[in-house]
Amino acid sequence: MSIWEYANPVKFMRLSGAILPWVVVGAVLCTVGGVVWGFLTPLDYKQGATVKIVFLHVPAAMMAINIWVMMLVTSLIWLIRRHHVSALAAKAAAPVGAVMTLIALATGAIWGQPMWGSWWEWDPRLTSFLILFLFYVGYIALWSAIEDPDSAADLTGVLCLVGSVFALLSRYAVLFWNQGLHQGASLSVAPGERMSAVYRYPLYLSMLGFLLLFLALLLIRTRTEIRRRRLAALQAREIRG
Amino acid sequence: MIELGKYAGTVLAAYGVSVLLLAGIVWHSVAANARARNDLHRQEGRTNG
Amino acid sequence: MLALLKRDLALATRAGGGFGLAVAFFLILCALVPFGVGPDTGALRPIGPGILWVGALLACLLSLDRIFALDHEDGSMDLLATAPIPLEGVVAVKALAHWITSGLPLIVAAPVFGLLLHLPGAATPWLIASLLVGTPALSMLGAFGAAITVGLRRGGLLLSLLVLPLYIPTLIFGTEVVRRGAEGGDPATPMLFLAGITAGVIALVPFAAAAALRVNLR
Amino acid sequence: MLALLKRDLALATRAGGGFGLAVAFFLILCALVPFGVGPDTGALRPIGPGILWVGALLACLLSLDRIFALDHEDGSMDLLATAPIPLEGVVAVKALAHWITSGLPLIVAAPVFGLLLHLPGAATPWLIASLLVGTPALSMLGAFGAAITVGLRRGGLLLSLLVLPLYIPTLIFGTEVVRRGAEGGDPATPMLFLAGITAGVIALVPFAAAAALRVNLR
Amino acid sequence: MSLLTVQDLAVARGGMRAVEGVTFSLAAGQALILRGPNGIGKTTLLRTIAGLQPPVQGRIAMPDDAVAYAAHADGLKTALTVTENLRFWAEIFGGGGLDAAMSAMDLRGLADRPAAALSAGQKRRLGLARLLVTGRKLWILDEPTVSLDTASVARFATAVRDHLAAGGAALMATHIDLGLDEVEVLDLTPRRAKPGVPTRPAGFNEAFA
Amino acid sequence: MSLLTVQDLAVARGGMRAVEGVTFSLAAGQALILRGPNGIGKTTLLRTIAGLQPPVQGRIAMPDDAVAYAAHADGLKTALTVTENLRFWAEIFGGGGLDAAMSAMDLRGLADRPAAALSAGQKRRLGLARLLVTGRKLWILDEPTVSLDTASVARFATAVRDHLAAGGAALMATHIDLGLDEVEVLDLTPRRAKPGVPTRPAGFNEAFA
Ligand code: HEM
Ligand SMILES: Nc1ncnc2c1ncn2[C@@H]1O[C@H](COP(=O)(O)OP(=O)(O)OP(=O)(O)O)[C@@H](O)[C@H]1O
Ligand SMILES: Nc1ncnc2c1ncn2[C@@H]1O[C@H](COP(=O)(O)OP(=O)(O)OP(=O)(O)O)[C@@H](O)[C@H]1O
Ligand SMILES: [Mg+2]
Ligand SMILES: [Mg+2]
Repeated sequence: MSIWEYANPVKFMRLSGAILPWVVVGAVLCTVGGVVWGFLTPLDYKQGATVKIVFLHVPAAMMAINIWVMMLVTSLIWLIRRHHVSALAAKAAAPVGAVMTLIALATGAIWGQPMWGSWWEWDPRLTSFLILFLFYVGYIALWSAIEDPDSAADLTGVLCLVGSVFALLSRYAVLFWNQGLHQGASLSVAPGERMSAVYRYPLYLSMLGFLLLFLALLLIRTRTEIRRRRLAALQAREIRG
Repeated sequence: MIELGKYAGTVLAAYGVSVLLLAGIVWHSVAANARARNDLHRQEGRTNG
Repeated sequence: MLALLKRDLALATRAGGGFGLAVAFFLILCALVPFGVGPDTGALRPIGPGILWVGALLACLLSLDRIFALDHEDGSMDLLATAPIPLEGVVAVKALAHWITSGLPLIVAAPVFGLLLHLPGAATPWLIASLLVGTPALSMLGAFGAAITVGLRRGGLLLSLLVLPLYIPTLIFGTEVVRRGAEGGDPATPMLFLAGITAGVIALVPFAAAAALRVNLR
Repeated sequence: MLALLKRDLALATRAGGGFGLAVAFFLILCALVPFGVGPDTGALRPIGPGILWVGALLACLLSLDRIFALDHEDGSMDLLATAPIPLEGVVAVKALAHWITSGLPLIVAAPVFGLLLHLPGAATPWLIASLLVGTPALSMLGAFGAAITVGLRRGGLLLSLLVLPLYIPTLIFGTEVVRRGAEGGDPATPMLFLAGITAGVIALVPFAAAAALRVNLR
Repeated sequence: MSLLTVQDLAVARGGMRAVEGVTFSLAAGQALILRGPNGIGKTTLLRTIAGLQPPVQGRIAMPDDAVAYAAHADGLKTALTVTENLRFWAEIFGGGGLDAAMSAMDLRGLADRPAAALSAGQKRRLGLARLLVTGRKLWILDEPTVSLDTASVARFATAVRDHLAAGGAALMATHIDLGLDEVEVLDLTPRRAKPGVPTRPAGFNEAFA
Repeated sequence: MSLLTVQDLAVARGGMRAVEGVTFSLAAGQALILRGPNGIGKTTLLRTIAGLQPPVQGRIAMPDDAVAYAAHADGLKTALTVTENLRFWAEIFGGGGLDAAMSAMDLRGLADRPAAALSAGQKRRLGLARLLVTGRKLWILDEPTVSLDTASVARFATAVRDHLAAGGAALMATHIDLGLDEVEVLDLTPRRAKPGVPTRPAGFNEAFA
């Protein structure tokens, strides 16, 4: 029994149907729990209440990057092993990733207003996220523009590959272009910079919640894509006779 | 009690926007799934029956 | 006429219809300019209104070739020309549909993009107002350009070349409104000119565009 | 390969080939910006390099859809794919032809447009050098986007959407060269990055573009 | 009552006359089939009568808003379903009878299918159903049965007969046999335009010949 | 010596198999004509053999750089003259014999005419002349005689016979009679792909059916 076999649509439908309820329950519990717990944390002595934004901002930002990586992996699986469900999973993940990016951008922008005194600064990290959002948009637009699913899967796969390289390249170019305002990773293990436990645990929970939420949405959306493809396949069969 | 201090608007806006966006993608996913399931049911009924 | 509008809007929102592409392009353009110009607020602030207007104009421009070309290719244009609605009406409705699918989303998104370019808050209402008044003229002039180039194989660049000079007056008055709004001046005069241009364009250009279409149909 | 280059250049200069349209578009764009930004030198000078680069990039962009689409429509692409030259070579040659017909004229014209935008004299050599080094990457990335969208009916706007984000690193380093040139800084570092990107793009992107073309041919 | 009168008509394509001296008339309940070799100008003649291009010479008389034209291209939007496509044209022409038209062309089973997923013959049937919802009297049809199989051709013939019986008229160009044996045929071969320079040139190519 | 061997080939279009189990081989001096109804997959089969799309199953063996393919579209540049068009393809394929090819297809009188000013039949003749300048052994031709008149069809038949006599081979799909009576015919009708689910799906439409 290898992981590849789940790429068979029938098997995937069966397995995903079985685990989906559990994932949904977990996602709801962890996301709501993490976000509400975060909302109830005490005020920070420096940032005041704005620190509560971190429980949305950081998980969303992490998922935004992770989802793109996941799309890159599934695209590669499709391009190399030709597993159809893998291609559909990449397609299904993209809108979720775009929304996560949007949440990171929006919460960051709202946070920036009190912290930096402006809604938007061309800070390297913010800018790289904007660029990531552009890549998501292009990827989604390409999927929806091509009618033939086989070509669409191949072409978006190639785009995802090339796009990943350029997303990385842009990140370095942007760093060269402007110095940052945004703080570094405060979950780092370096003792002095470590966030206090009051904020750390709700943050972990909320991160887990966002991860599960993504998994649940990914399963649902992949199932949708499979059904759509099956519908198209049946119709094509009817026409060809 | 929940304290938000002078940044209440900021925090509420951040939570509001995020919840809205999340609700949007969840609704979109679920609705599209239901539609796809219905369409497929109808088609399968026609092909087999 | 209403049926045509409904159809064009439905087509734009279906798969491959390109709804939202104009906004995405606008976003990219607004993001590119700081990369070119440099990130500091001081350099960005004075050019914000201009960039926003030029961006809106280019985003409009790139979706123009869809106005008639697709209908021409699949034969709908021939059938519409023999339908009991005047060709001028068809032009007006299609320009309206283009405006709703390209212009309106731009206007909704413009305030957000204004933030990216550090547009002063006082200018934002004026940005929206000027776009609201000015972009219908862009769509209508674009429909004229699209009608002229509808028969050409890959007319995109030529279309841009024909249409851009026609856009200059709208652009000038549009940015002037926003600039005066940002600097606390009185935007009423350029706004009036802008409205005048749009009114004139909407009243007269459909006839020219319909004439061009008739030539391309025969 | 040489035959293909010769043919593409011949086609570009014949009637309807579109040679010079890119420069005309560049000119209009450079003329539009002062209308949008306001004519005073103070506001124009700092943004000159950025505007010139963004303009070159957009002018490049609008001629991209011709790279493969015309050959695809008339069946030449099928025949080229069965010819004894690798598809990667076809991509490279067509990108080169695009650069010669769109990029090169822009570079020749750029100093003149630099005058329009009050670019300091010291920056002009750096403007030319950066365009010379950077625009080949634009053409090659454009060829990649064109290869991906070649089968689509009206891919213009989508093509722009896909290609523009890929242009960002080139744009950043390109304008940085000109800016440092204008301000008397040291443009060597960004120039090296720019050259590195162009070299990498020319070495690797043809394979991706050829793969996309193969998908669209089948 | 005559639905269409054509007198001494000359039509041009590519700046040169294609056919000239065409004269005929169609009363209600009548149909006419145009024949002739490839490239003689059948399509051009039909487009002129439909009002899509001006005649070079001669007269075309017909009631206002009488024509429904169907060309090689069906004017379908592939992203819309069969019903949506048909309803659009019904609304544009102010006609009705969607259901009747769908039945007549055997499209009921395909009602919710996007037009992109239709085969060539099914697309053509949808294009012909469009005629039925226009409510127009005079049908101008350019090769209406291209890519139809025999059963569909028979269905089309029935639709034309019903249209004629209801007081309509039809002008059709075709290369193949439609099974409408009762209908008159006009061969355009003898009407091919003669080279000589006419008094009023049709375009640059004639003006400078 | 065999120029082309095809074994148990299955080809797909639109994500579904069109024909399957096709087996044949062509030796030097041999030709084969493919027949079958519209839409069975002749064009798809030829494109697969020409290397434009991958086979779903089966084996295609042939020498390197042997194929010259000619499709529905002729790949002409309307802005270039007949000679320029032909010379381009001669240079690309490293072949020669422009003059011979122009004579064989009766294009001498049109040498300096831009391709835009050619009639459909003349365009097709130019497309066929391209085959002669490729210098390739194996011709793969998709409906080569569309829009040709009888004299040109005969000229084409002569060109094919000369090619075979010189040790070449040809694989052609056509609906009409080419006047090549000595050539074998392969009817694809019995090779139409059967619905069932295959072990290796040809595309999304098969993987999810
Ligand atoms: C719109 C723009 C913004 C974007 C795209 C953005 C992006 C990110 C990303 C990707 C992370 C995760 C970094 C990591 O864990 O490695 C992050 C974390 C964080 N951001 Fe932002 N950010 C934005 C604006 C802001 C603003 C305005 C502030 C507050 C002044 C802020 C404060 C933080 C904090 C406190 C963290 C958590 C600490 C950390 O793990 O780095 N961000 N942001
Ligand atoms: N765009 C064009 N430019 C110049 N000449 C044209 C053009 N289109 C058609 N022609 C010429 O005009 C003439 C009339 O064409 P038309 O399409 O009316 O012929 P037809 O009788 O409908 O032919 P068919 O039976 O093939 O449909 C033909 O000789 C054709 O070569
Ligand atoms: N782009 C496409 N998408 C989906 N299916 C297609 C596409 N193109 C063709 N087909 C289908 O593939 C099948 C094979 O087509 P093909 O063109 O190979 O047929 P053919 O034998 O060459 O027909 P003809 O005699 O008409 O040339 C047909 O049933 C057709 O409907
Ligand atoms: Mg015709
Ligand atoms: Mg075929």
